[in-house]
Amino acid sequence: MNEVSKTVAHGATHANSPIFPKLAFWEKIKKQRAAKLSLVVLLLISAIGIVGPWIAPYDPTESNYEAFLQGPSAKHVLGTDAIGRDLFSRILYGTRVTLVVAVMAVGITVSAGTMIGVISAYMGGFIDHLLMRIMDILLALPGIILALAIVAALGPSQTNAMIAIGISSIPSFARLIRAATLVIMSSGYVEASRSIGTPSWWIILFQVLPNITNVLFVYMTLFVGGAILDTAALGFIGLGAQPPTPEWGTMLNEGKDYLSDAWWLATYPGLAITIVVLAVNRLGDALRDIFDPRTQK
Amino acid sequence: MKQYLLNRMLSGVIVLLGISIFSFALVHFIPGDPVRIMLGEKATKAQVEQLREQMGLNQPLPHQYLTYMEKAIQGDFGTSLQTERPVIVEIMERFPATAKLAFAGIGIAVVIGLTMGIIAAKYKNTLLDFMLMAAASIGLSLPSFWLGLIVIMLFSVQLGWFPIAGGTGWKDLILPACTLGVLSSAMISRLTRSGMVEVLSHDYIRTARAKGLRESIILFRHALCNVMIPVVTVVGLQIATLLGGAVIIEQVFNWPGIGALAIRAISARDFPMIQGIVLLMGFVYVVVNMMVDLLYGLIDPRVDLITEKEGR
Amino acid sequence: MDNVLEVTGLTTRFSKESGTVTVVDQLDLHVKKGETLGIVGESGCGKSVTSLSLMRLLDDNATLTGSIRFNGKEVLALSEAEMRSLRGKEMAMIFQEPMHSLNPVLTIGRQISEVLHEHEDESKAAVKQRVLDLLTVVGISRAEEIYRDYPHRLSGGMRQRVMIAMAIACNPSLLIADEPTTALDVTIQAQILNLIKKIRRDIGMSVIMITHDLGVVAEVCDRVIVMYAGQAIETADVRSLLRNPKHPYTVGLLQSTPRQRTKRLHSIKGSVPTPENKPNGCRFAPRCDRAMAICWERNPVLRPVDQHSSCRCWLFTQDKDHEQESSVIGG
Amino acid sequence: MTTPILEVKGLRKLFRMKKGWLQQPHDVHALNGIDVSVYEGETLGIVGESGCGKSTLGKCILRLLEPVQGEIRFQGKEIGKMNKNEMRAVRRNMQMVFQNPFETLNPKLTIGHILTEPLISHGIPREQRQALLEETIEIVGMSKQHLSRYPHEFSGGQRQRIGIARALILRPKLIIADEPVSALDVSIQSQILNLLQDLQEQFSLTYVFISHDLSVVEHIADKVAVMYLGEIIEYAEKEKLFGRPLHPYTQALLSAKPITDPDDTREQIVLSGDLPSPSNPPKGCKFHPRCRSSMEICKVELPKLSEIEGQSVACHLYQSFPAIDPS
Amino acid sequence: GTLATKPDTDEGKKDANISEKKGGTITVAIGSEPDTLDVHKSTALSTEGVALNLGGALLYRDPQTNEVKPHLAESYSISEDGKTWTFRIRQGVTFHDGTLLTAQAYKRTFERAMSPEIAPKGVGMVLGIIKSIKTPDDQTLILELNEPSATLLTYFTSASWMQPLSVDAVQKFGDQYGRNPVGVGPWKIDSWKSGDSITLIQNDAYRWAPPFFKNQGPPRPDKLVLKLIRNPQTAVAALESGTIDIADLPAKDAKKFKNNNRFTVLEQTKRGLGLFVELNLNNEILQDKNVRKALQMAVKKEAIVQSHLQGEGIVADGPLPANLFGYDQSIAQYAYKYNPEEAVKLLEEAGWKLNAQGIREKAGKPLQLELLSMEVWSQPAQLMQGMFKAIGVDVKIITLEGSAVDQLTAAGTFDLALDGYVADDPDILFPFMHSTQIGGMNRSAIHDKTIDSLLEKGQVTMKSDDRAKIYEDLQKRAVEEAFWIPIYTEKRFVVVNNRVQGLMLDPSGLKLYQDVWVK
Ligand SMILES: Nc1ncnc2c1ncn2[C@@H]1O[C@H](COP(=O)(O)OP(=O)(O)OP(=O)(O)O)[C@@H](O)[C@H]1O
Ligand SMILES: Nc1ncnc2c1ncn2[C@@H]1O[C@H](COP(=O)(O)OP(=O)(O)OP(=O)(O)O)[C@@H](O)[C@H]1O
Ligand SMILES: [Mg+2]
Ligand SMILES: [Mg+2]
Repeated sequence: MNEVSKTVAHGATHANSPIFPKLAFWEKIKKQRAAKLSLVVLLLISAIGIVGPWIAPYDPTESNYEAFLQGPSAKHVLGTDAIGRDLFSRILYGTRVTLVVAVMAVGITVSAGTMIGVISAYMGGFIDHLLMRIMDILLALPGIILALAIVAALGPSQTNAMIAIGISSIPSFARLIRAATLVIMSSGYVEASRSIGTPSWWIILFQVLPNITNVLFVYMTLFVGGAILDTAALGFIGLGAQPPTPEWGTMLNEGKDYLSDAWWLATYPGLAITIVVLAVNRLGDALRDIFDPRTQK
Repeated sequence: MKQYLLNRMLSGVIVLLGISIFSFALVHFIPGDPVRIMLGEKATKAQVEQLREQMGLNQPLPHQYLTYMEKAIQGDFGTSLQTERPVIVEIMERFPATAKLAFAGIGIAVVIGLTMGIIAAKYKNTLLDFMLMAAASIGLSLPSFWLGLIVIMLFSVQLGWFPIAGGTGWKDLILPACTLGVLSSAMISRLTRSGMVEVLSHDYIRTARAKGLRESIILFRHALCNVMIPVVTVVGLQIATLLGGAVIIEQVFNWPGIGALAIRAISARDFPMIQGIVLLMGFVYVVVNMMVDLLYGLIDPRVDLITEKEGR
Repeated sequence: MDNVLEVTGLTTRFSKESGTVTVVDQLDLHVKKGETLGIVGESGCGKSVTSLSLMRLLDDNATLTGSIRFNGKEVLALSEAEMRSLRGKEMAMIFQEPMHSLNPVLTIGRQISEVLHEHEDESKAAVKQRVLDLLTVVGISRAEEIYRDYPHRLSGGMRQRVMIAMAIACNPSLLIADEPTTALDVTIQAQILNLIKKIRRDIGMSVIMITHDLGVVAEVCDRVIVMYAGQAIETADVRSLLRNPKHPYTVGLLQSTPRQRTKRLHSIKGSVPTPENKPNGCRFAPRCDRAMAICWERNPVLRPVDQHSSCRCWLFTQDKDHEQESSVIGG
Repeated sequence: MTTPILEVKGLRKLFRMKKGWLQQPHDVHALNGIDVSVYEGETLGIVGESGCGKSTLGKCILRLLEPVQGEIRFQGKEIGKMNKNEMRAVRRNMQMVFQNPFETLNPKLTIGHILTEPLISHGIPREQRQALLEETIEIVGMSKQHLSRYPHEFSGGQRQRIGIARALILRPKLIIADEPVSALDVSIQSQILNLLQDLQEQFSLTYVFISHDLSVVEHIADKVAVMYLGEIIEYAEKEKLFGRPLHPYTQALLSAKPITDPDDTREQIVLSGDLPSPSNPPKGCKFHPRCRSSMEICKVELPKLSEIEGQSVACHLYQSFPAIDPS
Repeated sequence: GTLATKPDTDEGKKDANISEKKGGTITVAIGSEPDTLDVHKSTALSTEGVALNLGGALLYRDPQTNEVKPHLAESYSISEDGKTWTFRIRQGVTFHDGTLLTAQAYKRTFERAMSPEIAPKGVGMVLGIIKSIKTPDDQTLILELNEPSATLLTYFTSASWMQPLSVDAVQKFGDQYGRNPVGVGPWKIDSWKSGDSITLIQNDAYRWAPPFFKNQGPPRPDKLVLKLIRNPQTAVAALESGTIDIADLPAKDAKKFKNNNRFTVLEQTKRGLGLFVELNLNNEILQDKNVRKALQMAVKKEAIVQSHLQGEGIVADGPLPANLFGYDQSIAQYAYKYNPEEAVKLLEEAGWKLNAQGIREKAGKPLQLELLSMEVWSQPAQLMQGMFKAIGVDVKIITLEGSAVDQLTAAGTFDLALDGYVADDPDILFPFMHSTQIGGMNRSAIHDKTIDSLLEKGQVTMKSDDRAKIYEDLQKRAVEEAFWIPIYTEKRFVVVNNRVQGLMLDPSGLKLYQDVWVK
């Protein structure tokens, strides 16, 4: 019988993708040009987020009293703002701020959303009902209004904006995770695991969680895009990061009054936001394609 | 069917109740004493206290909540602290503008989104598809206010084609509605495309081909109907959100809708107004969702109206 | 000759990211008028791809070579529009999964009448009447009711009947049935097989019955092609195939079927190779008990063994040094 | 054989389909008073068409589903009322092999992990695990190199072997196999059937073997129970049942089974009508709408399982006139 | 006070007499919407500019002489003790609803404003000084005051807050009166679309314009649309596209219209401080005068004027602006000037030493302050933050809504706060600086005997020279103590489309449409 199995094994392994699924993932990323590009862009942007302060030519909060509202020039590559700060330096510094806010907000969403989603799906019954009704209620309040109210309650600041954005997208995330968990829960291997007598926590930890990580990852990227936009939107209505923090949305807000006099003030932060969100979204798309079994031939 | 509607209404009421409690609590945690705000800086402590007493703000919160709800059920949502007009009147004055914007925006979004999605799916993996979806991705990545500002700059200021001073006429509607529409269409077109691509790979499409049907029939009769469920869901959610005010777009385009009212109410700590708006939004959300659910049944006969849908 | 369908050298390739794979390899077959041809083989051997190739229903990444002559026309040379008028009208198909092969959002009536509207110029009322008749023909009693119903409310057997009604709506000369009963219960399977037999007799059409179940073959087929890894390895009339199988694979297949009341079943070692991973010589060699040296080196051709059957095996090839060349198949 | 290793009495399971909040719940009677018993070393085959409750029965025995009523005795002990911990101990001796080898293996875990899971769950000391693992994987005809691989790297047949190894690794007494070969090709199916038979001899296992394929059951089982809509309608030694089926349904089932014999001249009994839905079963004998020998009484009264010459059958034909061969 | 008038264009001059046409619509941008047009209940500043057109005042201030003269009162007299004021109400004045303006109407208006339910919200507070109102006949209104008041007289020149209301209408409309105001003014309310616009139509019965207007009859245009446009950028675009005719714009935006011959830009220096910083004297750090002085010297006000106002503003040295009565011309000599070195020295003296992070600290406590700001002042706030940083003071900006700022300042939980005021009279400093106003507008919590007594004297001294002297002393004291950091006085810019002619601004910037006509 050993002999048999060897030939069988030979037949099977050869046909399929490489030994480690992780490898396959990178292979696939490499194959998708858009994914590769967005990954490179994101890595670059993250790098800027880290080293920005060192490569920035000026202090982002220091005003040059001689150079208010100057257009792009050799001295100030992207120009200066209304109070004479170097826009390029501010955008560089802002990268970190913006990314941190978005990532932390998504962190809140993901941790709470996953917990609620998994628990809801796993426990079922009354708890499921209760949690989902609460999510319904939160969902019925439009995100930005909820965020507005939270910021109004806690006072405007970067941290509070983060919390507000994070909280306001918990319900959608929880629902998505719950749906994904339900699929896993009804899968054969969870049932098989239960038939062996495996305890619940083990099943959640080793059967459910590893199998929703793909989904989690994909949703996460999608939510990061949303979070950056929301951060910017809160900044835009003056409830985000507080001046002089160089957060992109806040910068856009400051620039909106100078659209006709100093186009660069609103244009560059706007572009920066769009590029990052675009990169994140495209990466999310690529990840979804990669992880979605339907698109795997 | 009746039973189902009843069920939905009941759960809708529960959600609304939840919203009312939640918003009531939230509103009272927002710092800023409404009475102080109403009376201004010059008021004395005694005056403030007196008015608090008058307004029942000294009562314990649960008591205040119950009083509020008792009236709300009778259609009395209190009066705005700012304008002293009934909240419901204020909201209803703004609602038509918001509804106009929401429906126009969604209408545009649906037309653009479906067209783009279907074309992209039909020419899957071609340059056209790539370009359409790239456009959609950009649409999803644009900050709405930025796009709004640029649109104003371009079409009103530079070209002078459209007025911008936030009237509520049809001409005023074009820019904000298009901005909204373009932004929302991104999501719809992507959904439509992925839905179409998936549906086109289904066995029944192969069956339809095996029957020798024309491509247009396959695309529009056999495929599109099956794609409508996620599209309708998203459109429903968007309508619900927009009917609660496209806060940012209203702000940018000076549109006199609920969103602008909401921002003003929040900054003025106009508690009854905030509460009224939140409740209205909840109500709209619940109603729209209910209609979406009913639509499901019309679109897809498999959706058993009686079963509870989950994971939406 | 009264062949409805004549296929020679049909080869189907798919281009994939990893290169092209040949899924159907130099397949020859023909179907006489009124005859039922069975195609059997294990999962993944290319049965469905063959049937879809015949209808030209494969995705864009497939390339077809060879020749498919249907009622004298060369199918591979037809334009897409001509192909469309062929499908559903002269050549119809039913699929394995009755659950998924009907559009869930359209009524049964609509889905059947569509075919008639597409291919025949008849008034709405006439079409409806014909659909109702068709439904009755395939043994659906409450035709009026089912006409207005949606697929999800029908059982598997009913749906398969609807599929059949749809396929025979225009009295096609060839019906291709791709595992039409695999997803059904035994008692229902018997009903459906009986129905197909009856309709074939009534309207005198030819049938290609694709299955992996030798029992089904025994029940309905006149002639059988056994496929293995994209190739026909044996073709014979049904009686001689089941009574006197030639190819070791066919033999093994028959012996693995648990029908003898022996304690141990015969089993074929190993598993079917995937299209990307085919052996160089005879494709069955790695699993064959009687494999010889030559089997590992060169792939034999399909050649007649006796008047009833042809076989692709070195055991039945006298001149073992004969080069592999374009094959002539009998049948 | 004194006491059966597994004894099921009057087992009932209904799925309450609660739909809306205010909706009257309505019930699907998946199991309607099932009595079966299995003796050590024996194989009990359970056949029946899709949806008749075979899987539900298997899962209820393992208490993956909670039965509504009835007794389940395993090795003489009633397990229906056991708590989680007691049940876990029982599960060591009672394992399951599932139908779909593709779905029952977690794609994110290596085979080694998958097979260790039961060992950890049942507190097998770490030192013994590796040995058990290697021994078991070889018993099912694979090698220990395979332990570090992921499920997607294996063929269907191999995956089913892994499934069997998982069931076997705790050396249970009873294995419930729910359609273990239905998803496999004929040539692979025979490999697995042979393996199951070998293992039965080697470990004196007891099987409850669920299948819709009569040929497979005929091949492997000692006793066969035929189910129809949540009930056992016939139950006998394999030879008796296949030699002389009593129930009209069993007869139809046997005759509908396609046989690879072109000269087979047996008369086919083609049933009319579809399987009724279990949520809305016919009154009286559930088979009567499709039965050729249906009588008036069949529409009203549910026949009881009664024994005729060592063969149990639930049919009115035999209740009034015992021991008469119909047809 | 100067009245900013639109200089007649050449073209305008030519046919000034013949072409003051009737008819047409003027559209004016307003930056925020009134809460209600019931002037007794409104708490919004934006109400004033609208209500002004609907009403009239007992008195008016002559733009040339700055004298207070009777208007809706034909004449008035104030008794010797200053406590009895007698007004003779003009005859033939009617409300929009046709009712006649009488002394009773005034009485009922004032009584309504003073009634306990309404008083706390609005103008009723100022009227609190009135003891009793008598109306011996239809034309005579006698007010008995508790004490003499210089300020009340100024108040009576306000055509918005102090206008007579048709009490019939008040009763008729009840709660809805705020939407349907009825006054005696040149304009009547036509419609109010929430969040969008308020439309006024000309009152053709109007014959009682103040004498300084050329046009004494009803306004010439038919319609006056007050359109809500929050964002100045939108207003700019709307002006350019012709959607609106008139808008108040910030300096940088107004600049663009200066050289545009389609538009005229009216300029006016605001009376009041556009911006100053209040230092919370309850804060331990800020109780040290040296620290306060150091902060004063750290601020480069010119830079703020340059960036925030595009240079269109005047650096302020003291609590009063140069164009207000009582301004001390010599203030420049003693005011603290920008001098960061000196500031550093002062801080060093006060014991605040630089630490490793470049922040000063004393006894381990860093020199950290919170600056309360509102969004409009974001730029000055950030600039100052940088300036303070330069002398080692760490300032954190907290941007809040106006109402939230009020909340915090009332509670005294802040260190520095940005503020501004507009006023016609130096008495404005009373609420800002008098010790009785702590917890109210006296955010700095100034509790200074000298200041208190000067403020009190200022209120009751009626003689101009004496009064001016009082405020000069006050400025010396306030500057010396460095309670505030005065920053600037700003200019107001009103951009007018040339199709609209004859617009005037009153000293506080309110637009007067009486002489306006549309080409
Ligand atoms: N569109 C395609 N692109 C690439 N490969 C394909 C495509 N369709 C089928 N194949 C491959 O062709 C081979 C034959 O598939 P086919 O569906 O014909 O098998 P089958 O004999 O019908 O099997 P089954 O009994 O499982 O239906 C499989 O290995 C499959 O992976
Ligand atoms: N979790 C469940 N909830 C509701 N109904 C169920 C559930 N599981 C099974 N059923 C119903 O119980 C009946 C018996 O199901 P079961 O899976 O036991 O059938 P089976 O004989 O195993 O069928 P198959 O051959 O298709 O596997 C079916 O009608 C099924 O719809
Ligand atoms: Mg197939
Ligand atoms: Mg089952």
